[in-house]
Amino acid sequence: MANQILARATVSGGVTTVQALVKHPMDSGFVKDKAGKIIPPHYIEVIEFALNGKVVLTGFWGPAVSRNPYSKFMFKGGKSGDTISIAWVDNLGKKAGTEVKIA
Amino acid sequence: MKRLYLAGFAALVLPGLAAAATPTKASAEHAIAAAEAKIKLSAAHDNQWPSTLAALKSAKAAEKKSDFATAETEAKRAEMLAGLSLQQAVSQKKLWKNAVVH
Amino acid sequence: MTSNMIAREPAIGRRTLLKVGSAGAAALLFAPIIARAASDMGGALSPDASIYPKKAFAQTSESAALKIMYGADATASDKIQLDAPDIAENGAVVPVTVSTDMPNVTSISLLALDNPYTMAASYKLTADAIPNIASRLKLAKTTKVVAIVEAGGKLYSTSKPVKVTLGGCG
Amino acid sequence: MIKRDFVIGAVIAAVALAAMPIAHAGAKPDPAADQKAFQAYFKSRFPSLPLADYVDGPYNFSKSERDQWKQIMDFPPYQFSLDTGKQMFETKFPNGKSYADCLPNGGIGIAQNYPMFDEKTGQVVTLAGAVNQCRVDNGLKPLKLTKEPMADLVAYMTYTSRGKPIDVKVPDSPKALAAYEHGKEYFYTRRGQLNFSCASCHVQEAGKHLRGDVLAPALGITASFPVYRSKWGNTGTLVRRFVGCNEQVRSVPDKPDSANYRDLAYFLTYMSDGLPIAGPGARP
Repeated sequence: MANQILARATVSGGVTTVQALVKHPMDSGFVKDKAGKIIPPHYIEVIEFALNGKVVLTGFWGPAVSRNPYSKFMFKGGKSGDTISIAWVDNLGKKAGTEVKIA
Repeated sequence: MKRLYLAGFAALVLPGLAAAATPTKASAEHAIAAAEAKIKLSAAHDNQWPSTLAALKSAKAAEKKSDFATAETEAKRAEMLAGLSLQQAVSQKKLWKNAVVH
Repeated sequence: MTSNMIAREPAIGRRTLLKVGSAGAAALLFAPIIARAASDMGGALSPDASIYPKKAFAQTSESAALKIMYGADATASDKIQLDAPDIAENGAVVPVTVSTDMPNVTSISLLALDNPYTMAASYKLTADAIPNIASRLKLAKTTKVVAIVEAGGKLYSTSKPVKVTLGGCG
Repeated sequence: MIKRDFVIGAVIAAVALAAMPIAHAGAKPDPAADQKAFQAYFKSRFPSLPLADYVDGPYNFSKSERDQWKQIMDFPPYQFSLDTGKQMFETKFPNGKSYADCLPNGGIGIAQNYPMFDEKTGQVVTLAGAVNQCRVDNGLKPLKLTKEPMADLVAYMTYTSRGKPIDVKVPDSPKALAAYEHGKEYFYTRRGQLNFSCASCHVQEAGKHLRGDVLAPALGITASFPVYRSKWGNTGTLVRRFVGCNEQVRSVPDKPDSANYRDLAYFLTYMSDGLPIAGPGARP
């Protein structure tokens, strides 16, 4: 599927800011559907952010992270044109990732 | 307000008491038919309450289980609720104009 | 209460977004905001699910979660900024930001004490990462949100109560 | 039991009010005068609030909610809808045609003109309705009017109209005026077991809290649709909100493509003529 992750990375004063919105239900396993059946847990467990292939931040998420999770973080270094990669794996073993250039 | 509240209460309870005679399959079916007719009317006035439909549904379910007493009570309640929503719709036909911003 | 208060502030939201101007701005606006995925997979990145601290995320108390995640308890610190709303507009999406000026931060965690499971999110920072992370959390009900910072091998914490009211109308 | 009785009491109270005088009975509809009065009403209610800001709805009335919203708008949750909607819009139909071929101005920057009155059919056409007509004309099935993917497509199309002043027109024809008046009647008519009209919440009580939320003023309320609601976890259309409002006042909702909802959208959007399109929006 296309557009699993929308991301934007900008650099200013030697600091890169990364923002990402990941399309994912993040079902907690505590919510029932309209028929009253529990929606089984389905959430991202690990998400990695890397600069030119080198991981700068690793996130561990539980079911309490909102649906279509948003993240914003900063790191030192990075320049315009560098590659930010973002990839996740969820509790069902599904993976997705994307790459964006620093603007 | 209190008086209106009591009036509402009476409107709700009295038909129920009246129905307490000896509910039969025929009387339950009759009550359901009467409710359905009223419901059709309030639907035509674009004003149905979910509680009306819920009462009709439980009336029909009770009738299926040969619980005619419940069927009749629920049908009467559905009819009354439909009647109230109909009354609401009819009165609003004129009243809405009073609320218009001008 | 503040029912009829008008919360006024200059240049916000929509207007800031629209500053580009109107003629042909839509197309212009659209493209740079979102850098679309160049590839569906994140290049060489392929996170390993086995590094996920599953047990820490299955605890129902702060100390149990911290014991498993860090093997220690945290001491309160005023050097951590925890930015979360006093009243959540919707418990399903509560913006939370943690930042600190402490040096050598290696980990930041977010806990919601009255959620079914306490641990909400946890981040491992490399030396280049700046300890300033924003996330959006689900809060099941009114709860204390706790931010944990691991710096120089020690654990620090700060907390903030967030009120979650019944959502629905609007 | 007690709740039910109370509600019935409320209805009876409303019925008792039937004795009140009736204003403006039987006059010819005057949409322009209505619109002027509508906007003037809100101006006098909230004198410090610029007209254009009404499109931000509840966020004008709570600083805390406004702050959270601003944070969320930093990277709005409807971005996926925009992305999907844009793809849908640009994807050709099996017959080689596309939405651009059957909509005015290629479908771009036209949201501010809807709902529109179609003299030929004598009906109000919403933007979603025009999209579905285009699909049907090209041999495709119409999309559900309430949710994604229709909401995505309309979100994208609305996005291309951002900032443009709403410009809904009510032609001086008997049919158009009748549709307008019907929408107006729907807006002010109390319905449901809770005996609320659209106006009860979004005119009289606008800006006040109902449970955890702030009631958005009716003025400008349509400008931010479609909206991503945190409660829904996805994007929905104006009609989806109508359905929700009806349910909340305990009234059986109409069908999404009903004349009731189309005419209501027509009246409501016309009231906001001149305000900028701000959709898609984000709401709690």
